[in-house]
Amino acid sequence: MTAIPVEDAVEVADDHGSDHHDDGHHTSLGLSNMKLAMWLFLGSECLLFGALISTYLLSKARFLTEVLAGNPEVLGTLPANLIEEFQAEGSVEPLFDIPFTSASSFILLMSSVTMVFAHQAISKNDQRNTRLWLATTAALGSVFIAGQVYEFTTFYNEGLRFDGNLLGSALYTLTGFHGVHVTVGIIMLLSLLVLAFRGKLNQDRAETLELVGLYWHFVDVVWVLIFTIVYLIP
Amino acid sequence: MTDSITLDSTDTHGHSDHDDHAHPTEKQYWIVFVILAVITAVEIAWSYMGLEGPALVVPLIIMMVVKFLMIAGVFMHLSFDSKMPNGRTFYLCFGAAMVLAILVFLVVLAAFEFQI
Amino acid sequence: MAVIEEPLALPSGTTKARRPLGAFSRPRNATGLVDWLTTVDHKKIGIMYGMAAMFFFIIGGVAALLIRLQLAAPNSTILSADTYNRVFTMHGTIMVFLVVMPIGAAFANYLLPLQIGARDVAFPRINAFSFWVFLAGGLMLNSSWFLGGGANGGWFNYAPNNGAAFSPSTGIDFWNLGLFIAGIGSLSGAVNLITTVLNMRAPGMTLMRMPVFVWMTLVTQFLLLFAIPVLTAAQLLLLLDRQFGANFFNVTQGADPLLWQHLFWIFGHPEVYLMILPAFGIVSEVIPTFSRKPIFGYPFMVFSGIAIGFMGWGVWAHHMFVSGIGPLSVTAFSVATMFIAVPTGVKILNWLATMWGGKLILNTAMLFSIGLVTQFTIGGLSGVTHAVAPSDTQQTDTYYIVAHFHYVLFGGALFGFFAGLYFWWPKIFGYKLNEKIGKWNFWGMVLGFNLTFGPMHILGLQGMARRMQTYDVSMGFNLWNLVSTIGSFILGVTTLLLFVNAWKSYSEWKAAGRPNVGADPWDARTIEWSIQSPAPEHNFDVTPTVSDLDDFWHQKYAEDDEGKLRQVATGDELAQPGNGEGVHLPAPSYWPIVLAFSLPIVGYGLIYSLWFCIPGTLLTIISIYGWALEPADDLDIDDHGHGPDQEMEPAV
Amino acid sequence: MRNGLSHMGKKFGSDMKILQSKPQLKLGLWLVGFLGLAAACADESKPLNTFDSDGEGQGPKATEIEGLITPIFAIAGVVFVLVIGGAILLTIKNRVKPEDYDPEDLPTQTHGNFSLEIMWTIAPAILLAVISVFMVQTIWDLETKNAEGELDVMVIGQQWWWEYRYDVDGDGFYQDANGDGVVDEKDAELPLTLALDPDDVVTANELVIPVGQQVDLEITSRDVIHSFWIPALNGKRDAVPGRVHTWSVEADEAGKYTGWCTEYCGLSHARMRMSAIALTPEDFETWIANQAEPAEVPEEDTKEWRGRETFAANCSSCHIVDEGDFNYDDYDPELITKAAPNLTHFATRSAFAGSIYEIYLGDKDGDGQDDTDANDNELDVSDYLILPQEASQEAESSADYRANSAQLKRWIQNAPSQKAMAPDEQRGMPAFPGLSDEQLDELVAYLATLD
Repeated sequence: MTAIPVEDAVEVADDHGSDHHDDGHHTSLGLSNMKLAMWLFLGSECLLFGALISTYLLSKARFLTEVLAGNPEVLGTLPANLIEEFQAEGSVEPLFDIPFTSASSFILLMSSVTMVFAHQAISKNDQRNTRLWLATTAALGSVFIAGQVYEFTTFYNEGLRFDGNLLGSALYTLTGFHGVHVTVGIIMLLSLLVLAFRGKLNQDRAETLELVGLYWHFVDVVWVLIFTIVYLIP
Repeated sequence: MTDSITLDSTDTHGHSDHDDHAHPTEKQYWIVFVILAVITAVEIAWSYMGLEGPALVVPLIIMMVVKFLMIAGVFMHLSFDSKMPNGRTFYLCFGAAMVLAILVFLVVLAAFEFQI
Repeated sequence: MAVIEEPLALPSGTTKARRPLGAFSRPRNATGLVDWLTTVDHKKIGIMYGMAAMFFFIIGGVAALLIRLQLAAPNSTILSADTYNRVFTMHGTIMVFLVVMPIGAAFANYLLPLQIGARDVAFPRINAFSFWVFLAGGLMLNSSWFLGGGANGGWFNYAPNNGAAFSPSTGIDFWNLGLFIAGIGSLSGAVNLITTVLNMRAPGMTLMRMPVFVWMTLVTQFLLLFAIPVLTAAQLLLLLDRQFGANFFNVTQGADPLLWQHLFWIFGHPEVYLMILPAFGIVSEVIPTFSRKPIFGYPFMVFSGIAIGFMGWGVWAHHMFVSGIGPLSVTAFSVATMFIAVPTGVKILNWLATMWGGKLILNTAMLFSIGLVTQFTIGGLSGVTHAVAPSDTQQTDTYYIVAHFHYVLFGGALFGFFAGLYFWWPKIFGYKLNEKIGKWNFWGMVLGFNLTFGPMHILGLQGMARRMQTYDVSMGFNLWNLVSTIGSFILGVTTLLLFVNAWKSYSEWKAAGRPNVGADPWDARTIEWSIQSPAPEHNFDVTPTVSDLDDFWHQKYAEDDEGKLRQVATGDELAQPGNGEGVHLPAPSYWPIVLAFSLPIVGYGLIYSLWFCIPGTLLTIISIYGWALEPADDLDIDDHGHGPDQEMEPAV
Repeated sequence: MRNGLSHMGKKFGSDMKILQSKPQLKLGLWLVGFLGLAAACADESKPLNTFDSDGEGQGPKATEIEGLITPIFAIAGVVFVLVIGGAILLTIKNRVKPEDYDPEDLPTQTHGNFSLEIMWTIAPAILLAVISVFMVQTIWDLETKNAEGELDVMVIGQQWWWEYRYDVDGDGFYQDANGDGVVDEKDAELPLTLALDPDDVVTANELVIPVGQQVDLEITSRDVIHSFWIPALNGKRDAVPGRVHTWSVEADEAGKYTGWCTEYCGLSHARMRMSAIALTPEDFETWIANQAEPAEVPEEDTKEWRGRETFAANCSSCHIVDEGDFNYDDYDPELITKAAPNLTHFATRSAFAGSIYEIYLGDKDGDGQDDTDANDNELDVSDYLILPQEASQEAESSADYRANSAQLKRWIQNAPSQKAMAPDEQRGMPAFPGLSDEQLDELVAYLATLD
């Protein structure tokens, strides 16, 4: 066994592998621990959203079948005009306001771009732009959430209840769960912003921002799926 | 998992992973964003064409996948990070989960759809 | 959940760390109980995992004995139908989630860093959090015993029987939320351990030089990482159904109850493999050591483990052969299930081939390992017989299945864990367990185990269904049920011999003045034996450089001029002295335990009153920020080797 | 000794060989041997046996399953002996006594053998592939259905009993759910109701089938998941609410075949039993013709008449006795959740309360001989079922005399004390503590007329 000089071997366990200027830190794969962990976490989120999207697709299909067959239990949970529209179209499309949702999808997509700009800015240690882009991203995310709140109230006013039928339960759960993820993302962005204004978000912490970015893009990607699967293919 | 065995290189001193190697430029980000926006517009237009069945669904799914790959590849730096030594570990962690999620849940949906 | 917040754990960078508020400081010079509550040392956490699992093992064991007592004779009235249903549900749930899984986690925590030559896991605080949140979930689940009775839906908890309409008591809410919370621990643990294995190996420790145990744990953690979220999704749906009136499993609204079964078993089948694979890893370390030969076909052992991990995802519907999924699905899953027997068989044969031509030292650890090989084979063979779907239509939900999975989980996983305990006990505690009691322990367990579960094969084939509170004389099950009950008490008593052994061995060791057991009491093969016993807090004085599979063994033995293997050094001669000078260790932290125990408060709130959720959520948020803003170290302690100008980073 | 038992016994026995190397445990071994012997001698009947290779008293489906699994058990047995035997031999042969231990004396260090390992990867795969071929064949065999127009039965599970609806008119529909008097596809789309297709018959607890004829079942449930299983006739199939699963049973011989619910279904899962009674085709025709008849109204002011009054006052909010003028429209739809067995032909059945109690005791057919010997494999259908022509031969009081009336009364008076139920949650039968002994007598007398 070759003994390595103590200085090199003292690789403290709390190394989280953010990018350091010294060469002291190295990991077996040459990747940072935090980043690897983030990707692993996002991987497990795939399964979570996969399960929820499948649940939505199944629940919606079962709901439509019952509506078209005229099951009184299901029809009793919806206002008559919605039932007529569903039965006429043979789909749940009449519920959705595609232009509105398209706009909010666009806003979320936009926030991904501002997020990468924030990361670029911090890589160059450009404090002003880092703050600017972080704030923009958080703001765009908040607009998306506001849009979702508005959309939920519209659904509610149209007569779709969370505890009424399968469609209500599945739709509110899937989009709401995504909304919770966006909200958590916004909180993280705001926390970073606070740090930035206190002058504590410098180049050394580019990776922290990058990790928040990864999470943010993931949430965006999930919305790409939800938008197509739920709204465009009703 | 098999991939990473050939990739394994504990003997090489790893570098910190993202400071030196190339990331997209601001311009490239804008280009990607414009492409994404255009695809989204096409998607929405397509959904208004009044098509049904596979003619509606298949192009939408394809466009969805393209968007997905662009965001993951460019914004999440997957296509750049994976060029680093051992960067394919990211594919391993995330890709395995993606593939798993898609396959498993397709089987579930198929089992319900066809009841066979 | 906390994992989401990870990025908030900000490294302080070049700015000097300071204490934002007094409360955020790290515990100082913690000793005694506070030390254990705030520790981030993977070894202490591993020990706590083991102890918690043993505590739950006793609860689950008592439940098992109650079940057997009730079934000893026909038309017995010891337990009412309601109590019986709760007892068997809790037995299954506790044994799966709070015993077998955490024992696996205990070994993984203790051994992974030692076997790959690391100082600790990648994220020590998350590691502590994983344990505490598991414990919090487990305690919350078990609090249901006193708060209206345990869950009564079976450990699989099929919809719609798990809905508020059919199970209005709170038992299933505790089941749901308790496991939800424990699941957070499994998930964060998986992220942590995978990162550790992939990223923190000692120089030269390539993937194909890792001990088989490390490999099996890596596969296990990947299974956990991807399986737990599916259960979490199912539990979320159930939570919304029960607490907020959603309709996911409401059949009158057209819901399909099979959705729960699919989600549950997509999680549940990988779950089976993630319970058994760590035990496979353990015996893959024990058998070579005591056969004095390298493991036969290391690459095959590794790849068959990986293959099991992959194939484990394609067989879940074999739990649903009779649930009406249709003949094509049945065919596909049936064939897939048959073929998962192949990699498992490879493992069995490779263990036998390792013993072939070896010089076997039959101590307790080795006996338990051979016990696993033989008992698991029985479980594997009965598994193949009901992978055959038509045959499964007769056998499923009978005692044949009960026999099968107890042979797999008790005869397999637990025997493996017992082997591991006897094997690594000196490394963990510094003294060996008594061999004589150990042998009684083993032979008693083999006898009791086979008497308990062997007859269940017969009962199952004679048509005795599972989850039956009682049966009739006319059904002809009397004799074997009595035998099984007698066996279960033998099994219970002999299992307890482990605790007797631990206590007696410790007293003797203490009475003898705590003699040093030495770094390498078994002439073992892997690098965790190159450090002192018990393992020093900093693990390795110097990070070892690895050049071989079973590196430590190759340092002890080398070929002489005639090409004959000779011992060139003993383990104790090679061992590191355990001098921790200059090693910097992460400081302990209050936040993992605070964050973990804030979650059940939210859980109780969801069950009893949503108002109660508010303090719970607040505490959660405070803990997350406290965690993120915590300075890297107790600022008042001199950290050896790191000057104040050097960066101090919070261990995440 | 039955084969299933002997096979498993063998497995169990050789497993115990591991103990022989330890003399102090010989006692345990003797114990096992003794118990095995006791098991072999115990001549208990095993009515639910699934592995019974003499094939007696099994239907063709169960026989086919057993034909598939028997060689697999044999192969598993061989592998078992080889692996376990190998492990024990290796252990004994290669063990080194602690006093002989020498750190210098190392065995040959084999690291593996690629071709050997490839072989034992591929060989089991081939073996399993062969088994798969036969298995797939059987899976699809078990799914074969009768041609249109043959007898179909809808099986409905409910906590904690079974209902059977016979599609007598062969239209494929079982209910007139929307109450428009026409039974058509629209009704099939609707959820299960109590309303029956007027041309069909309904019964509970035991499935009556003709011998030698495959009967296709459409299995579903009203509440939670149950599983329908008569081991001697076929494997099991779950009854899932909202889904209809097809499955079939066939009996080669007349007789009674028992089973129980095998999917955990809540409180009284253990007391949700069932049976199938196979009748000769002629008997079956008689039986079904009788089932289609409405119940007779007893003469006024008799004991039975008063029992009918009590029934109307206490029982009829859940139980139906169709006297020919029953209008399902009058039925409160809320009561669907409380659906209870249809009692129109109660006295033609052999069991009640989810098949846990016999309706008739001792001398079931009134021929002066005790019929309770459960081991009597020479089944006389009349042991189990009171067919109308026989009942008419009996003295009026004899049915009452033979009935398990004490248990029946206990059941009516306080059902939850006999079988765990949750009547407060609309699951199971409530207690009727207010009924006097006299009323119970009259009620039982009335029930005895429902044949």
